Amino acid sequence: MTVRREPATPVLTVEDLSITFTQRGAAPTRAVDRVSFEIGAGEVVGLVGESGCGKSVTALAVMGLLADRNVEIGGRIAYAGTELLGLPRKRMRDLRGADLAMIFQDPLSALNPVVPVGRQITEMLSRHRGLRGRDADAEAVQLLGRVGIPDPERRLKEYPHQMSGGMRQRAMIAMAVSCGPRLLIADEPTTALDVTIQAQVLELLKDLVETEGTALLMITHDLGVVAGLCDRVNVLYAGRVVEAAPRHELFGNPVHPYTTGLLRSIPRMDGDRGVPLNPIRGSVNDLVAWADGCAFAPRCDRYELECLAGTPAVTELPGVDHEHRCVNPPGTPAVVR
Amino acid sequence: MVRYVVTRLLQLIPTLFGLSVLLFIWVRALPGGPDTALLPENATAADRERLRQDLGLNDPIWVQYAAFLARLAQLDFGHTLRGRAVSTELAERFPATIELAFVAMLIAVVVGIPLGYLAARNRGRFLDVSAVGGSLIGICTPVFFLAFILKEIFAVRLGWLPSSSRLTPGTSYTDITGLRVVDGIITGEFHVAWDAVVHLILPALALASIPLAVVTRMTRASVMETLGEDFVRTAESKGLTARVIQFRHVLRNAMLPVVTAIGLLTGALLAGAVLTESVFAFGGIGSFLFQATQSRDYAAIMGTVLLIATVFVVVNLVVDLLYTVLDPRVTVDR
Amino acid sequence: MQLRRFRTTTALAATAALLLTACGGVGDDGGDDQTFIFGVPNLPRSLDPIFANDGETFRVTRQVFDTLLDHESGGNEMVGGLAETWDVSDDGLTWTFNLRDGVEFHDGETLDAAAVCANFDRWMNLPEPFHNTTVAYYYNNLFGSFTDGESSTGNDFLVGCSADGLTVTIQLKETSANFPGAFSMATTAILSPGSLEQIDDGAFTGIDDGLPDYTQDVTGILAGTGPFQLDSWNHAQDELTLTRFDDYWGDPAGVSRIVFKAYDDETALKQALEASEIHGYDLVAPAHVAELEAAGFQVPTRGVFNILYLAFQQETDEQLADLEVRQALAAAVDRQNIVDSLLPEGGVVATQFMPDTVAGHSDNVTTYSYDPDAARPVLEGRTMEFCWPTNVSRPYMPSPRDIFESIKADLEAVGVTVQEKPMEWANYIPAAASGECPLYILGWTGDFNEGYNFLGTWFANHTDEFGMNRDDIFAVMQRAAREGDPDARAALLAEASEMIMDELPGLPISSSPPSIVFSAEVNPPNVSPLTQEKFDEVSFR
Amino acid sequence: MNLPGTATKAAKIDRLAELSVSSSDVRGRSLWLEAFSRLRRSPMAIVGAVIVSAFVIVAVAAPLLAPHDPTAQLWRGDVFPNRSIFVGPRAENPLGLDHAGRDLLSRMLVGARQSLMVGVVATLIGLSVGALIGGVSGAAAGMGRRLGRAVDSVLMRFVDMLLSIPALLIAISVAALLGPSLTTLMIAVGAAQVPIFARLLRGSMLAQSRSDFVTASIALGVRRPKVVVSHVLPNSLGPVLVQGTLTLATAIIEAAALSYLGLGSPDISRPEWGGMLADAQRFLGSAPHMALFPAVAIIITALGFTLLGEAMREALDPKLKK
Repeated sequence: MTVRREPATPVLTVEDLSITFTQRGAAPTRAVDRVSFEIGAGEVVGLVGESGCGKSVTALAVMGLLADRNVEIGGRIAYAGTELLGLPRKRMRDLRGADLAMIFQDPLSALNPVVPVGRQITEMLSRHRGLRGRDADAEAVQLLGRVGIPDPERRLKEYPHQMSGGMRQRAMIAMAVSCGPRLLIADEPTTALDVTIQAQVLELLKDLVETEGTALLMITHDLGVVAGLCDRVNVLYAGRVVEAAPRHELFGNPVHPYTTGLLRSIPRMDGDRGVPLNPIRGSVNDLVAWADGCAFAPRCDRYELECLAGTPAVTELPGVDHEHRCVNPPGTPAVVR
Repeated sequence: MVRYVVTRLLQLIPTLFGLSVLLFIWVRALPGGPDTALLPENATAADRERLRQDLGLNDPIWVQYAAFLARLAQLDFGHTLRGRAVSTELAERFPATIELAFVAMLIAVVVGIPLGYLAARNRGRFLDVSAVGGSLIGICTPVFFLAFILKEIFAVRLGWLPSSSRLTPGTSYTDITGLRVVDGIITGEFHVAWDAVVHLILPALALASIPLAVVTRMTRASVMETLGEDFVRTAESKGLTARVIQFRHVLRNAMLPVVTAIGLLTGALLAGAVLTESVFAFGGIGSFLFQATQSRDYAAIMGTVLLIATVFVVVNLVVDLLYTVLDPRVTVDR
Repeated sequence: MQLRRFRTTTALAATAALLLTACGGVGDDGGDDQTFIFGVPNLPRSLDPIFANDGETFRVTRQVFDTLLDHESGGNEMVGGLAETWDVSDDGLTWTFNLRDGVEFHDGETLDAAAVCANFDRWMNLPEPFHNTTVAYYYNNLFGSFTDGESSTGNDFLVGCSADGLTVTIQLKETSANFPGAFSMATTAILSPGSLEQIDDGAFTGIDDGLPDYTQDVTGILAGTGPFQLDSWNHAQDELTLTRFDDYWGDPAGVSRIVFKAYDDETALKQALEASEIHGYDLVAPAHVAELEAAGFQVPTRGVFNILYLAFQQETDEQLADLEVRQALAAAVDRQNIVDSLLPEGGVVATQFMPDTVAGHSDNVTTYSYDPDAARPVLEGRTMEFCWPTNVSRPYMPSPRDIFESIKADLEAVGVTVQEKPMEWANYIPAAASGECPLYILGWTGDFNEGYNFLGTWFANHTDEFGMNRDDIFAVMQRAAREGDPDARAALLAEASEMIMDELPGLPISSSPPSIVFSAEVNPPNVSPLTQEKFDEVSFR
Repeated sequence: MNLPGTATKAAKIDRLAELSVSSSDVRGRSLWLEAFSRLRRSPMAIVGAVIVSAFVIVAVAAPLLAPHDPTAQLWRGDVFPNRSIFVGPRAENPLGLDHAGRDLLSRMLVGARQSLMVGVVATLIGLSVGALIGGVSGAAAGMGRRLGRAVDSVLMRFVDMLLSIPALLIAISVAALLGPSLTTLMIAVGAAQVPIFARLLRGSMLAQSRSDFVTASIALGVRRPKVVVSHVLPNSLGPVLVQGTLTLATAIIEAAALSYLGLGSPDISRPEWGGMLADAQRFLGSAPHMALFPAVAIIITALGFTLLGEAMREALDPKLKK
């Protein structure tokens, strides 16, 4: 897949990233397969796909949070020009939290249940910004206020289980942005929340990106989230990017049957009543190895024998910054060999 | 909080009441009787009958129980076959068991938690395998045999440590709390404190074997589970130092089940004391129960079991209360 | 918080490591020149001898209190105690004791006849709770006389005691084989009049309320005339300490202090001895004797003064009513093997129901030798029930289980099917006494040198223990019991013993001395067949 | 689609099937099969299973394997305990003789049978009584009516009370009550396990009854007792099975402790390891082999059951699935 170049150095560059899990006594599993994308300052990039497609693993790899053992990582990850893979552990630790921050899906399990929320924020402040005691507390109060938590002084001393889900996620965001990171990764930040809260949280994130110029990597399975937030979208299937395009292009002109399927399975308020939803049949467990052909073939309506003739090549739609990996895209007649 | 404590303490009463009924029924159902232990070989049937009368063994059982309960209310557990008040004996001997159990638990915690933690961090490596293997063998070795072997090797053969008792026989000391080490330090009789410490090592090691194994494995499992928790990943994502992550985030959470286990281990510890103390003639309530069992000393057995059960329940109450401090999610009005 | 905790633990670990390397010299304190530490299975039940009936209590009280008569050191001959000389009237009813002059009690009072009579008066005036063997076993059996009420034993031997300067006269109602032995029993030790004044026997309400405090407390109430006086009793440490009495009438004790220290079992005692924590203990398991001797400990051999027997209950098992069967059983059991492999050194195969050192022993009893071939035709194919006691050790049978196994193997070897009935001691004794067990093993240790003390225990009349119905034997025994003259009594007992061994109500197996051990650093006392060692004879080398 | 170059539908399906790496072989299997397959791969389970099966084989075949009569004092003349003369391992008696001149190897082999019996019967007693109490309690609580809750509460109070007495003390109490015998040993050790099994089964049943599929069954109108029997109980068996295996180890160790306390089986013709060990302790100085072999046998056997039990626990624990 060709890499799109911005004039300025992107905040994050991921190039040909491959992640393989090896386990004694079992065949190695490739979770991420030559994924490439980049994010510029103030840009929001979406990584979309069903669970198990490798999007979270990609995020963890960027954060350097994958275990040392039983994992092989190939390709490169660069943060503002700094190569992250192979960076000394200590340096990586310094970057994490300060420059790269992450928001997790379930704030209840992602927050330490036995440490007050305030403490979980101030420990970051003291680690990366050298703030201690009262100064740190004051800053934490300010942060909590900024993410829209009422009565932040009191909340500081509360434990995660004492807060509502939305509050917890706001606290999580406050924590993530506390040290002014240049790259923020949000892993399904709204999945565990009520719909009304989802919108608020997304709004908050959007606001942060706009005011701070933070680069945001948005990981989600929810195209609705993508539609409201992302500048550019990468659709992942079975560890590979199957389609990548700017938001409007993707929604306006989806090519890959998987993307089409995802779009079709969104319930629409404005849709005609009586028209059934159109979920993608089968599950992500029905696979074909990418080396043999298109992994999506078993679930694809447009499957043809050609789909299984080796790894599908990347096709670039000219002029619209749109790439896909489909052998038999809609709108084209069946490819004649 | 106060209300919670009071409620929990009140809950003790039916438990102890039930326990006393159970024990009482059990004790009266025992074969033989205390009479034989008190009489010489050629005592006549009349002698025996007379003794049974004296001991109240011929009264209706509910009369015996009522008398027992009335005394219990005054902390009077009756008299041993040797003519002393059970409560006096227990008061004299309990500190020995407390001291021993405390040191054993200390060994289990001080060795077990770091060991279990390191094993979890080095899963599958040599340290882990040997810690797990060692603790499994520890659990599978009969305590009395371990005690016996320790004693035979370190006390009898090598002569490094004393074989029995809490102090060298004939040592004079000042008694304040009944805890020899503590007393020795308070009164400045450091040689007594030292002597007591030396006498504690072998029995405490033997007694610690099972708690140590349990604490090690518990810590290992708990740390391993905690390491996989989302909040640890969060902590990592925050770039916190390894020390903060390990202590504040991993250990702090991993210790919660271990604390419960420690509370539950008190029971095992007190039961183990019966086996360990008798091997080392330690003279605590374990030795006392051992001898009472051998001589069918009803009052002594009942008093001791009641004491052990009470201690066990109270310790677990304390653990529960401690839990409310350690784990904010647990509230007292649960 | 956690950090601090971990620092503490490191410090503790370091301390522990230090401990392990630095405690080489344990037990050195125990070797204090003047303190003799003796290990015991348990401490006294009561320091007031009248309450006691067990050897471990008397072991201690014997060092503190003296009796009118005593046994020679290391033997079983009756000698003077507090009485230098004594005499008995021809009818055997008036005993006169001439006390030593200048004997002082631990509390400073002087011994005279009045002091002795004060003790007899106390016993006779004991209130009702004492009138049974539960509380005052020996007094009820030996004397049984009370001014107010009767003894549960029905005994009533004593008329009274009269004092005249240093001369004590004890008047009896009838003769008994128990005299003069009764005057040597540790239970009849003489306490100082001052002690007696402080003891309030009326306050004793019964054993279920426990013993009076003074019986287990060393508060200066109890004063005797012995070589040691009570010093302290530490219940929490299971230690009872005696100190030397400097005004003792005899030779002063060789050590200034004795500590009796209780251990939970014999193995613990052995290990404490090996670890130099104690200087000696009694009732060494036979299996440990050779081991201890080899390690340089002193195991002096005692004279034998007990009997172990295999009882044949003739009424419970009809087979055993047949003399031929009883004789065959006697021939089937390899008693020599039991003595050789299971009993302490000095043990002998018994020929009758008393050891050969006791007056009344007969050399003319029928003996039975090991002859399995002769036993087999009689016993083959028979089935017999055999009881044995678990978890107990007695001076006459150190390990009942081993002895039972040996006998069982012998019986099986001649074709008997043995149905074993293991019982706990607490059940065993009543079961044996009530005739529940056809075959069982039991024994007896003598209180003093008197054949009747042995034979009278079993064969004075019909008992369910043996189910023997021989009125002729009982008649001889009754005459022996009433015979005041020791020699005539011995002759009667010898006659009875011969008749008994013909009847064979049980098979006497062995007389074996319980072993006592001392560390190499002490000069041990003369060991006594009656297990009445005098610890004032102990000194350090 | 009959264009040249395009394949038939059947060919397409075949090709797909050929290349499909779907992981359906994992999905389709039951919890038990999956647990078993995990068990087979666990070294802990393998070591445990080897020990346990060796032990069981020895125990069952003991009379055939024993070279001598385990109760006959065949070499009585060679052994003199009172003179510290014992016979250690030698050609004709590979493990030596005991203090009465009996072949120790034969006694160990026969002892395995007794120990297994004590372990199995004790576990069955603990399990059945505990399961009865726990099952009734759990079912009663699961039904949720007032009576059910009362039954549950009374039973659990009782169990809690038992739990507040350490297991060994319960065993001591029962053994003292019944008098020493092999049967007593089994009952005593089993009784000590009753509260544990009761709690376990009740807890597991309650957890199950709160689970979604039970709620669903009830919502679908299945009668509650039927739900308990057909859904809750079978799913509670896993932890009980694990505990049962672990209890076998505990039983063997606890039996030894009771023997040490003098509450073991006094039956001489049927030796049991714990009793042999306790009895041999007095000869430790001169005949260490007498204590050593039973001790090692107890430790290894208990270890075998523990390893197997732990491995089963891990295999059945969905949280540890990877």
